[in-house]
Amino acid sequence: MAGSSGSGVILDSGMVQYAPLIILLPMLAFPVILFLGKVFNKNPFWKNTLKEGGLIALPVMAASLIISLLLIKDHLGSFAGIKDSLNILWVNTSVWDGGVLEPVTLGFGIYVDHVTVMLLFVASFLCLLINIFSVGYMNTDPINDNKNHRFYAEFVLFCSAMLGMVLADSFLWLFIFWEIMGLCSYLLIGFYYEKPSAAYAAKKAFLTTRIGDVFLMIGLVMMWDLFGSLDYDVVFNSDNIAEVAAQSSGTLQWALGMMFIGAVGKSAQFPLHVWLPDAMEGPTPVSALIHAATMVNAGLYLVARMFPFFGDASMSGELVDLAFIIALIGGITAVMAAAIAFVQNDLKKVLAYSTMSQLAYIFTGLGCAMYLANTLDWQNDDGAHYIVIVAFGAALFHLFNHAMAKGMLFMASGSVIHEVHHAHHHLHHHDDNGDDHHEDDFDAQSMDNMGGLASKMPLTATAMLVGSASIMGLPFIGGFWSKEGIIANAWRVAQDDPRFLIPAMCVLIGAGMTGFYMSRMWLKTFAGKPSNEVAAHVGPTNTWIKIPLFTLIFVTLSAIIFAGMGFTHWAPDSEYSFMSERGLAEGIVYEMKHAFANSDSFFFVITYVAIAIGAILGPGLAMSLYGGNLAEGEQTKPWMKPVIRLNAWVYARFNFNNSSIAESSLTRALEQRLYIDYYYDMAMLKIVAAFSKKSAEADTLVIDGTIKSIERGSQSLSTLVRSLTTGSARDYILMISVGTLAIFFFLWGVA
Amino acid sequence: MSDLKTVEPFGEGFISALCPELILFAGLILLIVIPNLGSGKFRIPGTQTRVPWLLGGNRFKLTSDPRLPSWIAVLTIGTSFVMTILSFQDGVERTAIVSEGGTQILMINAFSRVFELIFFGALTLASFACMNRLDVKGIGAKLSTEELYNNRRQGDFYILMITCALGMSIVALAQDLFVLFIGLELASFSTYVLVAFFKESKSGTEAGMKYFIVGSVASGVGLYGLSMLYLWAGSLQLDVLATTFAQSGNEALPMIGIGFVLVGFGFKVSAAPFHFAAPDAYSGASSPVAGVLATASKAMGIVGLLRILLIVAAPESSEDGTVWLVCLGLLSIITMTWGNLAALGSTNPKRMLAYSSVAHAGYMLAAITAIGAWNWDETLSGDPGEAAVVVLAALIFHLMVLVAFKLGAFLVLSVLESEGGGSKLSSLGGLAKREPFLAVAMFIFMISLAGVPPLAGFVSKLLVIMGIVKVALGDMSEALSTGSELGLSDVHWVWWLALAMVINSAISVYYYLRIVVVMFFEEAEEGRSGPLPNGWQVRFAILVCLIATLFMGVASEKILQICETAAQSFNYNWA
Amino acid sequence: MILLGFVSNASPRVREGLVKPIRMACLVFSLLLLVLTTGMFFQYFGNVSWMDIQFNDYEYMASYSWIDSLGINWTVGLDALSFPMVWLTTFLLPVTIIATWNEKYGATYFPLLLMMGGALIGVFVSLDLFMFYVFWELTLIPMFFLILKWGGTDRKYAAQKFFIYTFTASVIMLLGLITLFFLQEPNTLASAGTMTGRSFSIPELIDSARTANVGDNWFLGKTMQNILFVMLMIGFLVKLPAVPFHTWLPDAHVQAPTGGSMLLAGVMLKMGAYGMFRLPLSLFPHALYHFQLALMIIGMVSLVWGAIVCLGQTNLKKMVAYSSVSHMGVILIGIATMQPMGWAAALFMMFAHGIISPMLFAVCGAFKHHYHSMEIGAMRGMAKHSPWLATSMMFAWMASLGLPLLAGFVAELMMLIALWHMISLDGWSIWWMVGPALVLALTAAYYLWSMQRTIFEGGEETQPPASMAGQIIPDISNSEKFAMLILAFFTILFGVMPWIALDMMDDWTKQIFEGLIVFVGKGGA
Amino acid sequence: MIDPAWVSALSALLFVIGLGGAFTRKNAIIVLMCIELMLNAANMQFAAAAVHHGDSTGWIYTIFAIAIAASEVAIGLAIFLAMYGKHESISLDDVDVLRN
Repeated sequence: MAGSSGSGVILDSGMVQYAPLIILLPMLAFPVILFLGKVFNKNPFWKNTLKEGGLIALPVMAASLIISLLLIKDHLGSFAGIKDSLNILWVNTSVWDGGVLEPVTLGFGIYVDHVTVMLLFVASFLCLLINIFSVGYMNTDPINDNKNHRFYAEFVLFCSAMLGMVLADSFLWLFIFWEIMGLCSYLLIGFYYEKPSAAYAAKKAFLTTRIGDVFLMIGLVMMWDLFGSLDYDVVFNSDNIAEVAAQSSGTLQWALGMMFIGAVGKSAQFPLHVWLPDAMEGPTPVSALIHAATMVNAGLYLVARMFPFFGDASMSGELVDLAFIIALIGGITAVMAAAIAFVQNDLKKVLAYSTMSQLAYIFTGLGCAMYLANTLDWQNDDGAHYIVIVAFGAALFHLFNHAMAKGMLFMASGSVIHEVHHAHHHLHHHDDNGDDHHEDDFDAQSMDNMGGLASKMPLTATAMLVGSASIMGLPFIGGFWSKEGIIANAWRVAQDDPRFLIPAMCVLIGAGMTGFYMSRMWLKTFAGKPSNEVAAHVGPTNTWIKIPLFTLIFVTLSAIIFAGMGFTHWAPDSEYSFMSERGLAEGIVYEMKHAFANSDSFFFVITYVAIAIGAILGPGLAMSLYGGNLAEGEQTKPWMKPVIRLNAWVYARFNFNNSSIAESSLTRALEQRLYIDYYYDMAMLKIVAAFSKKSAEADTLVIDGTIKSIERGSQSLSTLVRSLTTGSARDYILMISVGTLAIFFFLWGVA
Repeated sequence: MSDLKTVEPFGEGFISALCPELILFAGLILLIVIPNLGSGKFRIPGTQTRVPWLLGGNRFKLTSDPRLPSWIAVLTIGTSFVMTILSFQDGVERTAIVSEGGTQILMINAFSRVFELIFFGALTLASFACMNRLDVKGIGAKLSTEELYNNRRQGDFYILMITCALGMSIVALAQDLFVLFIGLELASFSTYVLVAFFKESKSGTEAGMKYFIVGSVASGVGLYGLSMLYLWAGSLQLDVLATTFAQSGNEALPMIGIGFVLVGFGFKVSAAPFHFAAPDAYSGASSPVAGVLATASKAMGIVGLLRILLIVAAPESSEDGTVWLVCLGLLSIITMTWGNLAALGSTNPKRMLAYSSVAHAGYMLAAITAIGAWNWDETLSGDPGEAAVVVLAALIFHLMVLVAFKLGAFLVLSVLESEGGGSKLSSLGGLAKREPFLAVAMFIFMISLAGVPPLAGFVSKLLVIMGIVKVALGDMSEALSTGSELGLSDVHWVWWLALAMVINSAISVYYYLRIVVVMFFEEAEEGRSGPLPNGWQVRFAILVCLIATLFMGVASEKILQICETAAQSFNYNWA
Repeated sequence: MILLGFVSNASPRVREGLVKPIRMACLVFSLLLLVLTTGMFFQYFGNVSWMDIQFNDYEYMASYSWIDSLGINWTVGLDALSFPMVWLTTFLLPVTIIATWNEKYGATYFPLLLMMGGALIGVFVSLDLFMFYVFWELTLIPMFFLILKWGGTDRKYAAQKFFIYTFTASVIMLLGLITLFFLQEPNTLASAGTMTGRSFSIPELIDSARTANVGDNWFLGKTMQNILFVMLMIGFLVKLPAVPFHTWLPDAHVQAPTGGSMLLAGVMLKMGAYGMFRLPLSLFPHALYHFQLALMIIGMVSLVWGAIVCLGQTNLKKMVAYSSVSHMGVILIGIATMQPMGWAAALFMMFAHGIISPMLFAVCGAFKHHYHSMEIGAMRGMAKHSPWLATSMMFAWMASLGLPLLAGFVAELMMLIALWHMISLDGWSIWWMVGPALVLALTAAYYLWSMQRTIFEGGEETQPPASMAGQIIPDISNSEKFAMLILAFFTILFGVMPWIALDMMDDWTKQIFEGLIVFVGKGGA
Repeated sequence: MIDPAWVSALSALLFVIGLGGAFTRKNAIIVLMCIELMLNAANMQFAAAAVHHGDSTGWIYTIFAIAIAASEVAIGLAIFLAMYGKHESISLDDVDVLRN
């Protein structure tokens, strides 16, 4: 019967026993909000005071964040990872191992190390901020009225799953929460279910990630077979890895490779990237949270979790190919997504491709770090150790930076869209009751309908600016620190293994492309003159939206502080403590020196090349094509003035006609997303759907047809048999005689 | 071998021994006399003095009651039935009626008594059901109920019923093949006339003619076979024949003789290809009569087959298997498949039941084949009697329960027939709404015929299959338990008969279910939506059949024991 | 308690015009049964530990002689194999009654459901081959009528096909059972019949099989094991149903009423799998090894073919029916892995599918009820006017496609692990993994595709089918809501806490595995 | 005295003629006569066998068989009459209302 045993709680930290609450609170909030919403729908108190559940979700998320922070506090110091603080036996069975029956248990527990803590912070922090944002965004749009409880319910369920995935103590539970995230993503993308495009996008997102998940599941199964368990405890154990390595390192590589495909699907990398742009059909908070800041990081998290395999001495040199593939996929996606982002006019789509591209950077970084860990004797050699840790750390740091920046960017873009929409509504529909939003073709997300908003929405523009700068890797801001690390490490590896030249080149070129499309986005939206009447009437945004934007601007700008504190050294679950031994100021100086005055001349050059491409060439080109001065009389905040002016200057001086490029077949291909979606759809329609249709017919005609023809055959046989009963007594007598004769001859023969 | 009591005709103990048959005889006389009682007076020749002698003239009120003959018949056959049951009270005393020379003519034992139970049971129910069944409307003549009731043929009908019972019981009792043949002919002649009883209709006469003429040819062949046997053995006593067969059974003469006799009985059990007249006869005859043909008459044929095949041409008397084994096996497969296939497409429920009865004949032949196959392999010498008893008990049980649901089904049809339907599938439409009791009963009968548990039909079919399988496997179990490796090739081929049987049962479900579907889920035909004709008697008979079907399915233990006793008493070498 | 089967068969039959009291009586009665079995689970009745039942040991065992001369006894008992199924049956009965609370002709409908339940329980509790077969066939009759009377337009064909198809298979199984019966050594078993010298008792048969399967000796010899195995499996595979014997299922499901479908998919299909575990697996280990590949192939084909055909369906209920075929493939594969884990997966799949599929069909039924059509795409934007139905549908669909933390996932995961383990242990080709992998994706594809065209879309003008133009479309009734909620609750419960049922299944599979394979002392034949 | 074997042979001949006639002739009366032939064949055989075995029961069988044959004719003719009344034909081929 109930065979659960709640025993085995190891309390290494006071907080960890509350860790399950981080997951449970939002999970319990899910049905509560859903049912309350169902019951009290349209109730004024529910609608206005509780914001249709938004204010139920908020304290829950805050509680999760607080517990997370307390948990993080316990683990900020040098490594104090807690493995398996809790053990619930979930499945309890046994397998036949060719001679003995071996017991098998699949259990659930909490596992905390630095990677966990880092992502836990990202997730719970952004969940809370975006929750705040949602209240400002969702509840002020009449289209969402009386539906928001659904949004908040799915939102908290998602948060629960995300946090669960981070905290889980085994690949199995990682996968379980991973799938639930997938469900939430599906539901939230399809939030506006009436729109066929949303329905299509939701399905596409789920299906595409599902394909990756299938591989992930197979990878898990393979790994289970190797280790007899999926618990991090067991699979990360060096002895176990050595044992597996001795038997079948190739299989392990395959297993990890399969799992990586899962990560590719979730993090929207080539070739399973097609779902992410479409996923922008969901409400903007969803895009911000799921499709930029948290869920898409799950794939990265999964790959990061594979680090112990790469880093184990017994696997040394065995997993190089996989590391290369990870880096390569990253490199390809980085360039491809950036290229497609060039031609997007939809604000959110640009960000989506940017997300794809940046995640690809992280993959490349991880791949390189994995390569280094796998080839260098880093556990014994201090120098190598430093290199590996920093390479890994850089990737994780970029994850952190990107999550913050992209979350902010999406929220900011959401706020832009929101206000543009309102302005449009105000202008065109002031005479009717405002329910009909779909009547005209006005696209509030298109950058063609914006321009010059810097003066109208200063905070949003600032957030956008900071975020873009972080993503572009402008020196000193946010992502710069991590991106430089990734590029440098890619080249470091490329020196060692020429194959890595491809991803290394990719990330370098990608940096420039990032600079171009991010600048283009900002400039088209905020600089220049309003492109139409609507954009001219956009007003500032509301407080709920401002809070998270404000917060995140600071977090992004303070990346240098994190870097200085030694984030990159701490994050990869090393023995480094969070506050590096050098102290903050010294750390910052060290980082500065490391970045701008690298003693190694090769990396020195690479750094400046990257800066030149990413911070000067890319933005420069964008400035020459887009933006310009604000409209007459419009003022903006002082910190944005230089940017606008610079833009105006470049725009005036270097503007050139790019129509030949804009009309080239390459551009068209990019606009069509390189036809990848098209071919996928065709494959689905022409091959899978057609084949299944044919199969369904075959099932009816052949398999069931056999049965039916047996039936028909026996019916006609019946007619035949009955036709022998002619009705004439003479024939009956004849038959008797025949029978008699037959018996006669038979017995005659016998006798 | 238990004690055998011998009784000479009209000697001591004769009356008690042959009690049921004598009751029948008495009933026969009564049936002839009583309806004729009236105010008739006899004029003494030469004078004008009329002495009332009560025969003829104006009938009394009581004796002119059209239901009187049926009551007499029902009471007579019913009493015989009860007497037969009573004889089981303390085990049937094994009694032989012998001639002065000491040759056994009739043998009373559990076997014959059980068969008499079958005959009497079927005939009682049929007579009872006919009580309000003869007022047929619409078949040919436009006779009103009153006219029909006053028809003298009421008496004739039940007289034929009783003679039929008498003939059948003689078949069951006979120890001499010729006596058996005479009984058979007595019963056959009665059934010929019963089939043709509705001479007002085309189909009635036609059915009678066909049944008669084909039956006569078959019995002609059979009689010729008997004469050949007689020529060969010098006697038609079963025991004499058996002894002689054991010595020189492999000669052509007895073989062909047995083969010809087989034809005669084959017609009675309606085995293919001797069954052709049966569907015509069933559909032309009134339903209760068809029911009798399908149950009692078939059982009678089976008795004959058992006697000739298992006593005379006994497998134990031949060296390596029985010569007729393959022949009968083939016959059984052809019969069951033919019957089922033909029934599959039949749209006349009576013909369908007739074909299903052909199929059932096939199952029974398979069972007999199995008995013949028991000592097929000398290396595996089991206890042959044990297997034979199982099969035979199964066969008897099958015949017994067949009375319940086959006759029951025909009786349900007979109710419809009273309003002129019953010969088309569609006339069953809406029965569930018109009279749910009949529909439910028919449903039970149908799925019992199909062999769906836990009804009698399932148990009986299961038993037959079990018997066949047991024979087929011999005592493989012993060999297997010692670790020898045996495969399907070590199983006797009669096992495939069992397979054919189960597959055939599966086919048969199709047409049985069709009737159910029509009854429950199709609308009544035009002009058939009203209530069905009255008549509690036929419904009572159906109820009895229904109860028996259910009872013998769920609580078959007691009856099974009776069948086992009967099977053991069939051949005392087996017991 | 043990005469559950009897009791529910004796439940009130047709009473015209007494719909309400009969419905209530049926509900109360089925609830009583549920309370009874749940009580048994929590050990209220007697000291039963479901975890410690030894192989071939049964709880609440009772035996009465029935037909002595044949060795037939009324023997019933429960073990960890049958108990979950019995519980499932008693659980589904009230749920089905509630879900189809307003079905027409209630006076016959609800008793028929109960009768069905009685027969099903009978199958699961019987420990006598004869009894087992009797109940096995008895389940056909109420289902036949349920389809015939309450079914769709083509119900006559479907009902007959269903009946004949499964009947044909089971008579072949019956012949196998009888052959097995007469292959026993005569007069060795305690309950042997006086006339036949053999016994129908399942425990005694299993005991003797276990004693005989030692070393190189096999119970009845290898060849006979194989023959009997095939004969029994024909019956079970058709019931399951496995491709290519599955075509009765879509017809039956599409035509059957909701309640019938719920019970059919929920419990009746599991009879096949249950039978496999109860008989061939327990009796014929050699044959099991011998036909491992065949089982695997059939399982794979069912799995993949079912899923592919699903994708090609435009009829919602047909799609769900084919998805059942696909899921039953999982059970077969689980069995064919020859791993205790795979068997436990199969058992849990039986259980989980037994909760999920009734919900699937309840949704289908409600859909049909609302829109008078089962065509996918006939109705879009369901979420707008029928949020309850849409939510239930989404939940059921997600559960069926194996979303983690819902009941179906555990079984699928365990099956995959066991399968891969077998592949690597016995050196099978890894291509065997392609099937399940493909199906995981395909399943998602067909479910999502159908949701996209039903729940989603619709836009401003939600499109009711032409036949319903102008009508106001109501959401599902309260009783349907309630039933869905219960089913959803248990789907989550067994998804989050699978051990409630899984532990005893694990225990049982370990027992049977030890009893059969380890005991023989080898891993293969 | 004639050897009984010859009688048997004759009876076999009669039987074959009877059987052959039964399924070749259409007229019901003639078929009935053929059946009588078959019965007579059996009677002759019984008689021959009785002589052969010197067993008197054979004669009894013969007498009984003749009685049976007689009643058979009676029944047959009666049925044919009734049939003629309804079908207006005694040709076996014409009477086929019941078939299949």
